[in-house]
Amino acid sequence: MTLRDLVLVRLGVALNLVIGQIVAALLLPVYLDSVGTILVAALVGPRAAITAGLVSQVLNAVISGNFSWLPFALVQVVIALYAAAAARLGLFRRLGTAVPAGVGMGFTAAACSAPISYFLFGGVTAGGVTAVTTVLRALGAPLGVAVAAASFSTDLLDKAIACALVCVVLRSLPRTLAARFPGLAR
Amino acid sequence: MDVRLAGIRFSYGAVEALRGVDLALAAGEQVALLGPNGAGKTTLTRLLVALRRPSAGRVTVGDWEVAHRRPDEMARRVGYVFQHADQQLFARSIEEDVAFGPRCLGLRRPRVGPVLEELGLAAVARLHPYDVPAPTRKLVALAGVLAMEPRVLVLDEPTAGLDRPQRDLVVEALRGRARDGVTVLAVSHDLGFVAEAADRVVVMREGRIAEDRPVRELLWDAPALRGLGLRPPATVEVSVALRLGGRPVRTAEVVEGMRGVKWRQAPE
Amino acid sequence: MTTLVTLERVSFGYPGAARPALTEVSLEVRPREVLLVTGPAGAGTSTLLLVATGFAPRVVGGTLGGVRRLAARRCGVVFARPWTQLTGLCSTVRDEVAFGPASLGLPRAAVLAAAARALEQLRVAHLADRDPSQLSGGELQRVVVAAALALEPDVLALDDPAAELDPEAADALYDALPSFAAGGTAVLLATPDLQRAARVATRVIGVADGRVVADGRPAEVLTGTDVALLARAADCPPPFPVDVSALLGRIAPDASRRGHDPSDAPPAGSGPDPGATAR
Amino acid sequence: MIGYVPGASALHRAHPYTTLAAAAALLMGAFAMTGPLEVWVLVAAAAVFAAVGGVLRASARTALLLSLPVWVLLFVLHGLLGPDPRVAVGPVVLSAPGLARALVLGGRLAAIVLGFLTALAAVSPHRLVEAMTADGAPFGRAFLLASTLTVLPRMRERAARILEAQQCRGLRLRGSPLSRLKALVPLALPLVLGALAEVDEQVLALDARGAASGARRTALEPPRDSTWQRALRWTLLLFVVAAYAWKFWRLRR
Repeated sequence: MTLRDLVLVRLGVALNLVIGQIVAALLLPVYLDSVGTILVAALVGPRAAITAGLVSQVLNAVISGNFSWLPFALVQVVIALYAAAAARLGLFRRLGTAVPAGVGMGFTAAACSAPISYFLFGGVTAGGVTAVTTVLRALGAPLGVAVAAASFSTDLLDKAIACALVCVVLRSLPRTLAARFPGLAR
Repeated sequence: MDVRLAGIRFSYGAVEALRGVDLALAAGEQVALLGPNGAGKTTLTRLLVALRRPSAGRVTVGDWEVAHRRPDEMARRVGYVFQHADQQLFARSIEEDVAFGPRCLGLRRPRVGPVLEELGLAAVARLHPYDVPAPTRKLVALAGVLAMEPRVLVLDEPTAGLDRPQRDLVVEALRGRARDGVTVLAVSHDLGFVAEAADRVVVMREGRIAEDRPVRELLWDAPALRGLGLRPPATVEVSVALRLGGRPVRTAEVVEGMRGVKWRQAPE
Repeated sequence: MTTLVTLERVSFGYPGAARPALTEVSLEVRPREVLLVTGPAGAGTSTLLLVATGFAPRVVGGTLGGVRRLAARRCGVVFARPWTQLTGLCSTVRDEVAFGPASLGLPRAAVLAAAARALEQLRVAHLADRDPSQLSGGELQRVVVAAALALEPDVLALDDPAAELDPEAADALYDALPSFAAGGTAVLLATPDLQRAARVATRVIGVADGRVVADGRPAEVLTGTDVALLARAADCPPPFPVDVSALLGRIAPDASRRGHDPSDAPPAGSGPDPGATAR
Repeated sequence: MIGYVPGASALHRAHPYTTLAAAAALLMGAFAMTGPLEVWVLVAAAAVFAAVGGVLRASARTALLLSLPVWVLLFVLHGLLGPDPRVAVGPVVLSAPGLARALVLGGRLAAIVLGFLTALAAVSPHRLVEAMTADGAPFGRAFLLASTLTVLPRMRERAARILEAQQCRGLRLRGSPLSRLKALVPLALPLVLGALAEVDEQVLALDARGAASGARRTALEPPRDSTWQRALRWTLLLFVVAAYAWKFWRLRR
């Protein structure tokens, strides 16, 4: 990776970890903690995006102490690859395609995270998801169904908004900045 | 519009940033706030827009109790220009960005055009804010606040990084607002700017108001300035060197005092 | 005297920009000079610094036209915001300053010696063991300049290096520039702060709209310092004096008496110290 | 307590790779273990690890704080709501397999968290970077590891300033979900655009200081490695491989 790629990866990681501050101030029920990964995928490419995703996961662990979530790094890799593919197809150019792409990303991410959550952690992971899982389980749903339903319901909204936001960012880039990213012109 | 702070105390955890501040600013007054880093200047200004709540004391802006207001409500009366205001821009053109504040307030006919004109931004109005140099972005942020037509203006280091022509535009804009009764409070280290754009200087030290004097008194008080790590502005240096009377501080006053000076040709 | 940088009718445009940032610029940079590049906002002063030090287009992209000869082995660059210029890898100031020489793979002793020299030169040796993230902006910017100097650059470009500093720290930084030049480095400086720059510059390049419009000694070229603007407004014939002592030199002896009224003058000792003004 | 704690314990003095290898082995081992007893033996090993680092009390307290909510949820999700057969524990009737599962999952979490908190407390980022430099690791690796962490405070500060600035321009943070969603744009965009606008400066600063020079960077204080530490790291690797071999061998039967 070039120095520029490294600095952009660092930016993406910082965005992943800091955007939550803004989301929390607005009391929105999402994390958007892969916005930076998606942005890096669109601006630089899959390799940088995977790096951003993995580093974010490790940093998250270092900051929160929740090292047991490290296996979810796999989900970050999947998101990065999906986002890079979506960017190459030009899906982030318009909100009309970015939001469905985000929903698809949510599906893909949940399809990855639910099994990890089920097999490695017995369905108990991050706060919000676990609460939904517990409620569903108490209502009589089998554990596997409860975990999957909780993962999908949270991920779809989260990734749809994240992709929409990245689309808005890309559309708002000034010409001089956009010209630094030859990938965008495609 | 009148601004009043009475018996203000404020702490960040165990650190007391403001230790009993009383200050009254009258409508149309232009006041500069000086002091070393950590004296509590920025904290004080944040109280005026409800971004911080004092642990004791009262802040009023006109007939509003600031304690009962949110920052976005205070925006109707108090315009706050942040030190790194160039970091708050986001719209796709400068004129759109300047219109953001007025739109949030629901102003029906925002005066975006005249404000851009006033700050010399008319030619770049359609450019993306990040396609102009950072100092110009700073002017854009100021324009965004002026377009909200606040009755009180609070500015944090408004001239840092600006060149002299840009600074002169800021000075003119502030003077114009003050003539219309807007109260202007500017935190600044730039004494050239203070000389032009303040009638009164408040000096803070360790969370208290240490001095509160007319601008021409403080700027002619070299020991007091040295104590703040500041040098007199060029206007005062020239006036002292030429022994001009009447303690002039503004360019126009000094030029007036220099009238009749006989110039020599430059030595080869 | 050797020439470190030669530009002959050089043009430069950023990627995606509608107009070139520089047009047919010719310039020579020689050792031991403090060269102030000045012009209105957006005139291309920052770009000229990057082109003259070889960082544009190599690092920022864009297209270069004309002839550029870089005899300088190494060039350093410092920007206004100190926090964008830290490596983020170093937990002490000493490491941060040593990063450059260490990156070149110099032996450990040479790296530490270079860092120590640079720390001393910027008077930040006492901060060597501190964590850079804990320093004030003024301290940090001096560390950033020391880090650039540790590589012993032939050309050091400073793009408004004191914009984020308080007046005392800004004075200290500008006052250190002549000592860099004395050590053989050419200092390229772009800043709107003409008052401070006028005190240290040995030569001034005026830039407008991407073209060089003036090149000469400060007294000949600098027309925008506060004192020069005052003199101009008071009908002084050009060239305008750049500072107070130059202004006094331009006034005919009997003139200073006019307007002087003892009753209005400040009491003894309370006026600004004239010694300080002539600095 | 999360982060480096200065000290002079054996773990602090050990080569950073050794301490990290031990924490990684605890993580990998924890996912390999499937029985409650094995898992809790691993928890005990993590506690010994923390004790060697001289941070047992602090690490254990933080690990407990982080694990407790998860333990409660595990107990509810598996112990109360788990499948039959049931056993009576005092006044409540609990799912026997669910309880065993909760014990495994809870122990796993405890071992991993305790292990990494200890490693975090004993390995200073500075020594880790020095170790990687001495190793000739590519610049990018050390950069991403250490530098991302140091930019976070500034990014947080900037996000906070933007929140304040836009409120002062009249932006409301409350209201309908849709209006709050819309408010994301004036808040998130300046953060991203501002950061992107600084990229050039950051790249130039790194480039000017030889970050891309290609030379092997000189380590100023390379941590000391030793033969037995290298042997220990290989042993830990063997342990992990053995644990997974054991796990899959049992699964196949």
